[in-house]
Amino acid sequence: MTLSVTIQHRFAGFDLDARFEAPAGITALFGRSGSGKTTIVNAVAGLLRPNAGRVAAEDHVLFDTARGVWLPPHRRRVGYIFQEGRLFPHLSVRQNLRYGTWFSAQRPRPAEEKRVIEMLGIGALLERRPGALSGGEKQRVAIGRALLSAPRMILADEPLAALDEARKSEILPYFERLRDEASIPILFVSHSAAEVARLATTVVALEAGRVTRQGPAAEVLADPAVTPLGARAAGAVLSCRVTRHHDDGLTELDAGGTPLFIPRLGAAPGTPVRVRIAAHDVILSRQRPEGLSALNIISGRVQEIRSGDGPGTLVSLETPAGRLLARITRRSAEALVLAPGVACHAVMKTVAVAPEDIGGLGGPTGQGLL
Amino acid sequence: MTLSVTIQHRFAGFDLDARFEAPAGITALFGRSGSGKTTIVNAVAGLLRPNAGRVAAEDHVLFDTARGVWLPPHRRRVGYIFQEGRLFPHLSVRQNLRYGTWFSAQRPRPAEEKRVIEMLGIGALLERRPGALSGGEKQRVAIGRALLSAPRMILADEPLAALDEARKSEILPYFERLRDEASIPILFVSHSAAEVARLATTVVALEAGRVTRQGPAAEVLADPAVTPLGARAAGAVLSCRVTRHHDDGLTELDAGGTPLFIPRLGAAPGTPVRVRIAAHDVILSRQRPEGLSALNIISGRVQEIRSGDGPGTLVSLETPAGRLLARITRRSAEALVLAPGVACHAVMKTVAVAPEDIGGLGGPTGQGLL
Amino acid sequence: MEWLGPEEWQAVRLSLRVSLWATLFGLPPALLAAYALARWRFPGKWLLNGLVHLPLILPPVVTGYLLLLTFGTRGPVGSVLQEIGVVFAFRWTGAALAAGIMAFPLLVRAMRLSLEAVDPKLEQAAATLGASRVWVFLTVTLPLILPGIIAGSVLGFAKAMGEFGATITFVSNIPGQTQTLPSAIYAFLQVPGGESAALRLVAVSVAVAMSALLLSEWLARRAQRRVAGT
Amino acid sequence: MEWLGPEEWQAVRLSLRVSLWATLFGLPPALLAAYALARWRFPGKWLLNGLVHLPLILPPVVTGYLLLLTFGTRGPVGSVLQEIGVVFAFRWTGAALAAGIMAFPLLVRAMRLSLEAVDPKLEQAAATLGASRVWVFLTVTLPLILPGIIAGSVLGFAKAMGEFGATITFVSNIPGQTQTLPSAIYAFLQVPGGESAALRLVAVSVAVAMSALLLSEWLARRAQRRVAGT
Amino acid sequence: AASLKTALEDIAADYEARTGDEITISFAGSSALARQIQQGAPADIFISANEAWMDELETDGLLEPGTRSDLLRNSIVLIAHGTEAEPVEISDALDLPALLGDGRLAMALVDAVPAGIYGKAALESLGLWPQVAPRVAQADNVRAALALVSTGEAPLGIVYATDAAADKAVSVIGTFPEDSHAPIIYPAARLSGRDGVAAADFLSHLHGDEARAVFEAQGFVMAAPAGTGS
Ligand SMILES: Nc1ncnc2c1ncn2[C@@H]1O[C@H](COP(=O)(O)OP(=O)(O)OP(=O)(O)O)[C@@H](O)[C@H]1O
Ligand SMILES: Nc1ncnc2c1ncn2[C@@H]1O[C@H](COP(=O)(O)OP(=O)(O)OP(=O)(O)O)[C@@H](O)[C@H]1O
Ligand SMILES: [Mg+2]
Ligand SMILES: [Mg+2]
Repeated sequence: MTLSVTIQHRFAGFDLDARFEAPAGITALFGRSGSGKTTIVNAVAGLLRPNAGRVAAEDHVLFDTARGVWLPPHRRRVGYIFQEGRLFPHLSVRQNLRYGTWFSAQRPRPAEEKRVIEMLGIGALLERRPGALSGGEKQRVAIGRALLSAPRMILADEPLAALDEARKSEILPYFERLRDEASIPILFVSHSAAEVARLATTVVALEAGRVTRQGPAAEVLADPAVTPLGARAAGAVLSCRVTRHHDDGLTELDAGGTPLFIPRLGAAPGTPVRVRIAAHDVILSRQRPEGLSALNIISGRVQEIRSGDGPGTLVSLETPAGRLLARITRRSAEALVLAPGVACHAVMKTVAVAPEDIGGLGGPTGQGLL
Repeated sequence: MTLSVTIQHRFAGFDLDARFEAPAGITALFGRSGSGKTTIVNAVAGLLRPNAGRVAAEDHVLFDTARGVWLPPHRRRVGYIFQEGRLFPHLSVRQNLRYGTWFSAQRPRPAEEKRVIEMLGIGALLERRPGALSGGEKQRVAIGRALLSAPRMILADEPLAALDEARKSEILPYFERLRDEASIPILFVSHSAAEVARLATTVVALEAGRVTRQGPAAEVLADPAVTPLGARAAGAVLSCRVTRHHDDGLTELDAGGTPLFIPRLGAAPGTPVRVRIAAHDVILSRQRPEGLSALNIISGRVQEIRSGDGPGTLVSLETPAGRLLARITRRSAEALVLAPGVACHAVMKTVAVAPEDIGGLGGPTGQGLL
Repeated sequence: MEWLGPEEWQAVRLSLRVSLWATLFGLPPALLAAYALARWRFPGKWLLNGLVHLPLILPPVVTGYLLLLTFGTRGPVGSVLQEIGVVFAFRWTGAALAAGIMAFPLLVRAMRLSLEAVDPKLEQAAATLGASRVWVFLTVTLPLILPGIIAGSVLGFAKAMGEFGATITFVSNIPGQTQTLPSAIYAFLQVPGGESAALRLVAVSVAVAMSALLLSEWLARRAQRRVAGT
Repeated sequence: MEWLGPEEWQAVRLSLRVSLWATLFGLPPALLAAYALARWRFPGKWLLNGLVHLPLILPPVVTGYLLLLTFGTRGPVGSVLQEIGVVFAFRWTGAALAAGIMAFPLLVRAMRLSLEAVDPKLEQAAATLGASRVWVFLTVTLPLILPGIIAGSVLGFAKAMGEFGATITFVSNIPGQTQTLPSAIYAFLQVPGGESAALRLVAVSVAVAMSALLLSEWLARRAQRRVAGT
Repeated sequence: AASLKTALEDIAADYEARTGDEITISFAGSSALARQIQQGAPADIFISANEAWMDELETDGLLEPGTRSDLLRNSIVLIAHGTEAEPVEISDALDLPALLGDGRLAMALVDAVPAGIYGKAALESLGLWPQVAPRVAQADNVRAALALVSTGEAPLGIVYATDAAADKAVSVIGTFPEDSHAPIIYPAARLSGRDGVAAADFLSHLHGDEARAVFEAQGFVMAAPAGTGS
């Protein structure tokens, strides 16, 4: 189900004019603070009536100012995770979580509820009221509330910003499952390149109210010109398949014929997974390096070299596993005499593939890698 | 000025019993969601009256339940950056920013105000009211308000969580300057290992209301046993000195005799800087590797090898630059036949030293490394 | 009790009944009016606002007189209602009507204040979770304005307990039927030597209202605590 | 205006003056009482709460009578005040006092409701920024409860405009001194055929109060808009 | 009329005990009762303190023809605060302003309430009115006027003899000559359209000797049983 969004809105001093398509899966809205992400999400949810625009999920029109269509928020059934929680202070955590099911035709699913509560680690808080929760706890309940409302679409406005890494890596797989199993569109606002890279099917980059870049995650994230992401966000996403699990806690993937070792993944052999390899984590070498602790070496051919005015250079490699990006210093690029067409080897550590950089079913089982 | 904190407090279902010392500089409170960070900060600020405890900055006692001392919040002069903003809705952004100076004996310093406003990028918002700000904008104003109140102590509760990377890297140097120039203690709550590593002089790790580890940042962060940090937080902090700036945008540092190349830093030669090198960014090799794009190679000797039950192994190296941590797979450790005393080489990419991992005066000038 | 005659007890009971009914029946329309004034925009809003405040502005005698003209057995509304068996004139129901009308502005204002303090963001959140306007009101707005409803009810109840001018003008002062505490107090004050009897009734009146007050405070504190957590 | 005699005009002016003063002078003590009830814990709290509501509970005549006993020239308070030149008896000041006391519960309740809706987190934030209790109140609490203060004032003003029983009992009805609009209206209603004259005065009274109402709504909307942003 | 409360209650109790008929009495101001009767109050007998209201009802055809009679008479007196005030002779030579000093003369509303109307008429016929007119404090009923003198708020007042007699804190210093004002008559009448047998019996009982004893004990004077007309 594709969500097509066209929104024009003016605030005093801010002008939003965004148009993008969000295909099935997770569409990340990526942009600096104040670039209009929340405004867009609010319009999709029906909480803000934009000056003009149209939002439709296939032929289900949420609103269309040209045709005078305006579905009220409660009939849009979006699961909105607000940037600021917005829990109901007079209801217990449990009641907050169930709130969305009170108005839904579907029966609440206790198993699903249990799963979400466990994932969010809020089992001990169910009888409390939001006033007695910590910041992160509030945010987790807010996530649970939205997820349990049986929504037709999820709008997540920086849902994980207040959470610690460990908790994040417990929640991310859930979003992945939503992305892969349910076919509902998910708009996901985030500042974290790693989060976006791991989750997003599609990335929409916003700058001062305009869409500067949109497209499949692998493409957009590989483009260093996408300003809001910053240089550190550059990276490539490789589509792999699980080959086997080794006894020493590693999982071997098949990336277009090349083996790739990553920390143990809870996915059966044969399962497709996405692995993001950040450009700054890749080391290049002309000869095949020997005796390094790094386990992953992918051979390829230089496709393009881009230099900015900083000390860095972005090298894209054509490999059997797909396009790979490496950010190295200009000095190194010169020392290695890199040029398009030159064959070279990309070295990546196993563990440099961070848990949140691995997508797919389940996520890594080895929480602490040590 | 050292802040010594002893706090005992009971909430239904939660028991806080924390005791730590926060020496001059930034003390990071690090712990999972719900571990009691905000509770501690609230007690220090005087917003929560703990069941028992004592907080004193040298001989300036903020409270001491044993002696019945309780300084009201307004006489503690803490610059508290709240987890949830708490801007005054009836005041404009400018009035919010100046609020703290209304009650201060010191004259407001326009130059300082200008600097903070610029750093936070809120110059265009000054006449707005908080109701018309985005989430990140609110948080920035809240930071500015606390900083401009001429505090004797700063309490920052996840101040940067809602901000994008680019904005963060503009604000971090400011905290560094506060840390290094003003001698006020700063309690800094954060979930980000990189943030903590960059800023913290001291780290206090919390778990379920208890302090599990405290000490100088370099030490605590190098300890993989500090659970809340998670494996990915492991890393070492090297104390270096700027040697020279190269034409190709690189800055050469001296790390105990070994040259280290990092993206251009805006610091004069001779300036001391702290560089955090995350354990998962280090590759080990028995022979000195040649022909790699990675510019930084530090030689040392294995000091200790620790394995958990995951696939990873944490190797600490004794090098002339100081202790260095490398996280590699057990498989690699075995392949390289690493053992304590074995000589080996640590390989790090230049650009793997992320902007927020470099501390010191000024911070890197090259925002986009490309 | 010895010190209250049967007729006086009757007045106490009647006053209680009248005040309770006035408050209970006043609540729903007051809530509606408060909601309309706080949330809606419509052409005659200022007029509604004025009407709601009218009983406060007018001397009670005038209000009572207007009630008599409207709801009396010969009045335009009263005569119609009489057809369907609803009689206000010279019944305790009339006293309740008068008290309710006099208390109305107080009910409305308290609820309106509370309504205006409700964070619309919470109501929006409820809407995104599938709650229609009515459900949002019932599950979010209403619980959040509970303190206002309680406060309004107490004010209204107290006012109803003290109401006199409109009541006596509208339904007269018939022992056992329309003689509320204030009317009884008034009657005692009209005759030589009635002061001490009046004083007794004043004491009863104050005691009843104070009990209601304490009860309401307790209820409000509970509602408050629930929202504040713990 | 032709249709109001000079004495009636006097009553209009006097009513305005009385109501304004009653509201203005009632505000500070009402604010204090509201603050105490909303925020403090102290032993006699229930008593204060009861006292505040008393004028609502008591029939106005009783209130007026109590005022007469307390603030009359021979009353315990009145005789002391007289020493320092403050006289209430048979003066418009006495009418203002009576109106103020009758309006007091309404002022207090509106402010208290607003106070209870103020987020203590904002006040805490102000305290950490160096604001003492008083400053927190002046710079944060007070601006945030402005809608409540306005609402309370309107209620109080309207009530003062309509107050009659306590006023006439306390300071009687002296044209030009203590004859407010409601007293004049009452007088007209006591004689057969006085209805039309009473109606004229009612119209004036309603007009004045409605203007105050509209003004207050406008003020409240402005205050609201400032907080909501833009 | 409210001022008959004690007497009528005693008479009614006695009558009930004797006949077994139940009597319900509603005490309110004459104007309120008259208007209620105009609006269809289910009353059988109306006793007014004021002939004007009885006239009004008679013109409206609401009285049972031939049943109106004068029931009681009263007189008005000049009272002073305190027990040992010097009696004065009430005549055109009376120097009221001197007696008042800088105090006020307490009366019921001089244009609206019967006691005030009679008092004003008396003062006018004696030529005293112009001197004291600006010094008059008008209360909404005669009991409130009495209270003003009783508390010492006003040094002098004009009230019914019946009220003055019962108050220990005032002394009667003079009675107004009967010819200085229209006779103070409390007319009574049966109302039309009601089943009149029991009512007629009670009305005649009111004129009877048992009732006379009670009324006179209260200080009233029985009016000569007369026919219709005022
Ligand atoms: N008023 C309260 N009543 C009961 N329990 C509370 C109250 N406030 C906080 N808690 C509990 O105390 C614990 C510590 O809360 P605190 O806010 O200090 O956590 P935190 O470390 O700041 O977490 P976060 O990172 O999520 O903000 C949590 O488990 C929370 O549920
Ligand atoms: N009610 C309003 N009135 C005027 N301007 C507004 C209003 N709400 C938002 N804005 C402005 O619109 C712009 C976009 O706001 P929005 O909340 O969409 O940003 P955002 O991308 O979500 O930022 P953040 O990451 O900080 O939450 C901001 O510049 C903000 O100041
Ligand atoms: Mg936002
Ligand atoms: Mg917290």
